[in-house]
Amino acid sequence: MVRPTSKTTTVTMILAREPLPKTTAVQLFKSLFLARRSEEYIVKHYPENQMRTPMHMSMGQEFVPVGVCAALDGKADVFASYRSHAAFLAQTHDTDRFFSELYGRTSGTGEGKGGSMHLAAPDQGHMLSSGVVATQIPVAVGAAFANLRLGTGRTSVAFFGDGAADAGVFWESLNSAALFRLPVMFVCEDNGYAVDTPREARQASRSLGEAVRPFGADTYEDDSGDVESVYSLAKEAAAKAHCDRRPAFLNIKCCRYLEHVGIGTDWNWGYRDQATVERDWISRDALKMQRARLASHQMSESAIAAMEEEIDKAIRASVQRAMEAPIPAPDRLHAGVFHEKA
Amino acid sequence: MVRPTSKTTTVTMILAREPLPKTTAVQLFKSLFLARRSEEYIVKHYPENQMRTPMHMSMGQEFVPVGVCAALDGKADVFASYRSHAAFLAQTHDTDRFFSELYGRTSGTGEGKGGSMHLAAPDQGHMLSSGVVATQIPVAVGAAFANLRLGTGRTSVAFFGDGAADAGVFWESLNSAALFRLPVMFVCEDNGYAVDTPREARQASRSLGEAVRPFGADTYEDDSGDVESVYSLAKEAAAKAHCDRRPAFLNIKCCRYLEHVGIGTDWNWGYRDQATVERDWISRDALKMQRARLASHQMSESAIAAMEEEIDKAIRASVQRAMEAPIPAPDRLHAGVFHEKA
Amino acid sequence: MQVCFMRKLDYSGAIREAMSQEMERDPRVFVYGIGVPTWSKIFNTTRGLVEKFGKERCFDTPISEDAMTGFGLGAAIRGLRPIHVHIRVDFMILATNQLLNMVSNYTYSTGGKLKVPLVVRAVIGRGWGQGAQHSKSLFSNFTHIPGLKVIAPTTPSDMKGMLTAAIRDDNPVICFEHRWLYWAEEDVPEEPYEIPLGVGRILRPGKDVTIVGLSWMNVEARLAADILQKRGVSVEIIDPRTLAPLDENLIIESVKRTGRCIIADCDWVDSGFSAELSARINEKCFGRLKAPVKRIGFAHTPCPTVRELENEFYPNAKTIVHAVEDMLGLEAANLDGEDFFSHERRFRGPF
Amino acid sequence: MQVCFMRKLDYSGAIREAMSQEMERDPRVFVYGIGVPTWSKIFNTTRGLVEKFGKERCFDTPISEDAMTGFGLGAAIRGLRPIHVHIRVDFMILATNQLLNMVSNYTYSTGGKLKVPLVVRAVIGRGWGQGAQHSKSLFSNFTHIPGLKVIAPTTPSDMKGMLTAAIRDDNPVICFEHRWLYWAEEDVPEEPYEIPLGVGRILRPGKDVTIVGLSWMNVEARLAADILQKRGVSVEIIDPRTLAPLDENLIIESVKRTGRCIIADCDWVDSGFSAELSARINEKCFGRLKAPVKRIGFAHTPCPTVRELENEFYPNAKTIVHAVEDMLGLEAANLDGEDFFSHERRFRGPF
Ligand SMILES: Cc1ncc(C[n+]2csc(CCOP(=O)(O)OP(=O)(O)O)c2C)c(N)n1
Ligand SMILES: Cc1ncc(C[n+]2csc(CCOP(=O)(O)OP(=O)(O)O)c2C)c(N)n1
Ligand SMILES: [Mg+2]
Ligand SMILES: [Mg+2]
Repeated sequence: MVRPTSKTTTVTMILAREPLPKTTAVQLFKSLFLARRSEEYIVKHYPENQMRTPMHMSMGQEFVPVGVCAALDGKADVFASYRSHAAFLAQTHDTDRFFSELYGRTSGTGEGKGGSMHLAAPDQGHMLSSGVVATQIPVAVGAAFANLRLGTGRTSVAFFGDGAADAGVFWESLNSAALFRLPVMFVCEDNGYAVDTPREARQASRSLGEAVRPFGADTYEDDSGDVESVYSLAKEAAAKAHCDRRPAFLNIKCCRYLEHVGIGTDWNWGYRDQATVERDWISRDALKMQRARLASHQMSESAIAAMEEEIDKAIRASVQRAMEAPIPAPDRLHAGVFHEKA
Repeated sequence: MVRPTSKTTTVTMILAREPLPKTTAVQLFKSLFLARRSEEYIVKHYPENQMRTPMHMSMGQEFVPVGVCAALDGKADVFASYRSHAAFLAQTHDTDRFFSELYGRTSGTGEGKGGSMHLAAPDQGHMLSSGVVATQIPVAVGAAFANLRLGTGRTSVAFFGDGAADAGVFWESLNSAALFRLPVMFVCEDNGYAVDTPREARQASRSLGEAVRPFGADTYEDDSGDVESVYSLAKEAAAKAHCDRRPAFLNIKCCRYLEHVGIGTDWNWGYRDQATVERDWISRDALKMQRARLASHQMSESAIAAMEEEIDKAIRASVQRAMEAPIPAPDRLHAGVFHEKA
Repeated sequence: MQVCFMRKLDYSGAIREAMSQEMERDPRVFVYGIGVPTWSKIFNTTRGLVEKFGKERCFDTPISEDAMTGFGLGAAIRGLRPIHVHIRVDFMILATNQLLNMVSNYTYSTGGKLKVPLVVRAVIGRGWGQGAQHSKSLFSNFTHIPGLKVIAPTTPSDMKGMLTAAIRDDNPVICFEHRWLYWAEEDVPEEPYEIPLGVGRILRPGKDVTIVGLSWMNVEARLAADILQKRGVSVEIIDPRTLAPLDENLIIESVKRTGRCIIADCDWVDSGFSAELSARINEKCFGRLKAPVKRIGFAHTPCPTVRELENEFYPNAKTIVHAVEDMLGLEAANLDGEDFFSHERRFRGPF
Repeated sequence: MQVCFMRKLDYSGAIREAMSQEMERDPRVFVYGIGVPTWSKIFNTTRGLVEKFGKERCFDTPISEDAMTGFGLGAAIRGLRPIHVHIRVDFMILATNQLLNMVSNYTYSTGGKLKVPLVVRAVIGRGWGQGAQHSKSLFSNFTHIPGLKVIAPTTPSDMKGMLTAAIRDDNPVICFEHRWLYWAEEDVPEEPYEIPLGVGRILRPGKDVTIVGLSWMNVEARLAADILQKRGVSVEIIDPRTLAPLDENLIIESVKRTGRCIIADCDWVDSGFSAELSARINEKCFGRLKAPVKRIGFAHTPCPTVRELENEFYPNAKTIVHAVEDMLGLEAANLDGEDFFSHERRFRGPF
């Protein structure tokens, strides 16, 4: 269910309600599945202590980057936070480099130097993820400026958590983007918590969108938990952003299934109630919903399963390749501090 | 003319329209005159190069701090920017320490170490003014917290320019004050420019108040240029802030008569039009208006002139004392880096 | 006769106890910061405080380090005694403007009128492959600034006494805490006590070479010293404890005695605090040195994530042993049989 | 045969010319920052640029240094070559988070994939009684950070060549400009040229003592050298020009020759860049020094406003002369007849 808060109200609602074509539905499902299954492999292998990097899992939230990145059809420059597994995979589908980086291998996105919090595939539009809250946001604004100046047609997207909106630089970035008339997509993966501190304990505003709007962005809200809804919203928002040369702010409610960092759950922490989370979110899990939709598109269970198996196989192969890939030699420590002229 | 933007609409308007009692009118006039005349002495003496500190003149804007400080009746903790001559004098009326600091004398507010941008009389509620845009704002929030905790009954007031609202820390401070339920007064001396860059070239929002409101502050706007209007507004805002334990944001339109820094005018810079400024602002100068009001309170011209002469004399004496006061001895350089236990 | 009750306490317990006792003693003291009352309790250092002192004196904040530092300053000059906690110094970087432009000169610019009893705690140290944004120390970025006191205690008992002193100090104190030290345990007096800031400590007396250790590197230095002792090398370890103001004499006297000095820092070497130490030692021990002062620290690269490069990035006891060997012209020993510290024995992710 | 056209140009002109020529040569270069196209034109260094290149390539910004630094980073990694200007380094402090946590490690953390051709210009230097918030230099806070290049050219021709090189560099370069140098004039080639970063310069050859000068202090060093020459003391002045990466050899070779070294910095001494220089010189010239390396810099206090204390705070040629006298065991000369630099001859407020 979409609650649009900007002037694009009607269009957005119609778009969101129109069923997407089957090919898109399948594409979204695959991308969701890729992110989910990849993280399931992380959960499985992390205890082996070969991926020695902090894991901020996307699980539960994948539909946000999956919907947005699909809507931008590869023509996005993605700036994400440390919680960027899903954003990386949604944008690049590159499980090889992804797992290689988590395993700290030369074949990784940063030859093992970046780790989980610093994924980068600039050639595929995933810029460096960042581990300091909100730091990636102004960078997205600058990239939008470059993209506009150079006429690349790419859309700059900043993914961040609701916690980033606590930070002054978020508001500075928003203001600058509006002022410079840059079509930046500010996408808040609003899981309601910064670690275990709820938004109400950090932000006095009634709603984030309400606070953002006067800064000169079009604001959109979505609490559907539905990847197709996010997809449609993002398409609409991007089109409007480019057309009006105005930033868009998308506040997408979502739920982090696992603990803040790590592969476990955190029901015992006491800050949220398992039953409520299960009822409100896990029961209508985006991946599950999308899988159900495929059935309504007349896809047989076996066809879906085959698709899943294919993706699973690819991921397994990536994990295997990563585990077998070479570890950077000690002398790589000093390489790449500065960019060397080719 | 007051354009209230918060829920306090009616009360404010009524208050603003009720004429203030004569004693208050006189008090406000005196305070305005003190600030204006003091700066006139600065203009006169600055070329002698004995006040060797950058001068960010309040001239034209004095009615803002004068109104606010009078409304708080001495029970304010004032956090001001480098443009704080008027705020300092409105709060302390202490021309002795003021001029001594400008002249760099041991008898100054910081024994000459602070200068024009760093005036401080904490014993009188003028905390240290600050030269880095917006830095004083969060400090006011912390002081409000302390005042509340310690039950001092004092009101924390941050004075800042419209430029400070470009800075992320302003929004962080606003959010924190609302979140922690602190009755901070955020007073924007909105002269429309940061140096010669107009607000429209720095902020994308239509109005600052509109952007501030969703953060959880009551917002007030005033473009009357009238010290009594500001006084009433501040009284109202402070009462509501304390009663509701909510921050208040006052956006007071004003005009800087002189150049950004220095004692000259800047009509030749080309960023604003002298005739327009004279028509819109100088013609309805707050000091002049208030003087006229005294007449309507049945004060004779000679009584007013006598009052002025008395203040003038006091200022002249302060200037004289400052010029004759001792310059800090070289060994004072190393004193006071740390606070020494008494 | 003064009876002093001791019991084993770890470093995080020492921090907790210092804060708790000071909060009891002085109602103006409060502690705040992201995650302080919730979550990890900042490596257990804030455990129990919110239960004991309530939300008014132990609270969480928005992710607004800049404003929250100004907030601390404002509370400090208006009568409270805040302790602001950053779970990593890398996040304290967002407070740089307030710390450098405001906190450090509030007292000076008011001609000494305002006091700023503000403590800022910042965690440093290696974690679980944390990479470039969660690995800095930045001691020198703050020791460079007049008006800030900087401490980095190593032992639990030093920590308790120095943090107590810091809380009672009327000036801003930045306290660096290496996360691996949280596990360190020793006998710590139960009652509150102060260890004055600005006084260093000889952690281990020796005569052949002085190692000036910073924070965690003192632990590595002790390991190194044990190994070297077996080969007849007597190492003196000096922990400055307070970096600013520095107890210069203690160090100078030691180096004059031994004639040799190695500075073991857990920070980058270039323009690091080790540079300041080296400059001073060279100046004051001129003509008394038997070998050039040697500095040990991080490799001059951003911190990589992958363990194998991380191991190259971080110095440890081995680095120190080899530096001493080099300095004394000894052959490099085979260290295979030695038991070095590995954090992997203590924890395995995720952070 | 290469003909090289020269004409007198001042330091601000050199900056302007370097930027203008690079903007002409490469449409990806742009310059931005608070007041860049308006107002003072940043001490005239941006004069004419907006007229010539338009608002898209020369523009003003909100007072949002933090976001505007991230903005430059984003533009840089996406194909442009930004020059971000801060009219004071004290305001660049608001950019610390982006510079230390982001800009410095974007290349490294991507395994060298991303380049960051970003120049950040920051003005330093004494003004008109500006006090604690408008007087810092903070060289070492940035030379401490791997992944940042740091330059501080002294002469107009060095400035033009090095700024050109910085703009063409694919890495982040912070350029410190002392405001008193804007008045310096000399013959500067008209055509664009590069002076490679990381190469120091002997500003004046000599044999008795080496002065390593930073930025403005080279001017003071020259004054001091002239005075000392009259007394038969031959001073060598080395300007590192680039602080990171440092041309260490040039300095080491000089000090080995003279056996004496004074480092003249316009920054605080404690944990300043002078500490790094001293540490390296002491290490590499071990046994070759005839006297301890001496560091000169700001007094270790926040900067006061009043002129008389300011004069105590800032070192100048006199400080250097006396340091050399001390070092050589000469009697302190009476310097009354000497002509020292005074900014009051050049300007009188208001800033
Ligand atoms: C500037 C900064 N302060 C503190 C932290 C520590 N920290 C890491 S993640 C996090 C919570 C962020 O919450 P949110 O932005 O909502 O993202 P989420 O983790 O929910 O995806 C915090 C406080 C940090 N990384 N950066
Ligand atoms: C963080 C920071 N950036 C830049 C400056 C330089 N500067 C000094 S005053 C000023 C303009 C501020 O405008 P405003 O806040 O509206 O105050 P006004 O001068 O109009 O009273 C600027 C940009 C500064 N002091 N601090
Ligand atoms: Mg969140
Ligand atoms: Mg203004």
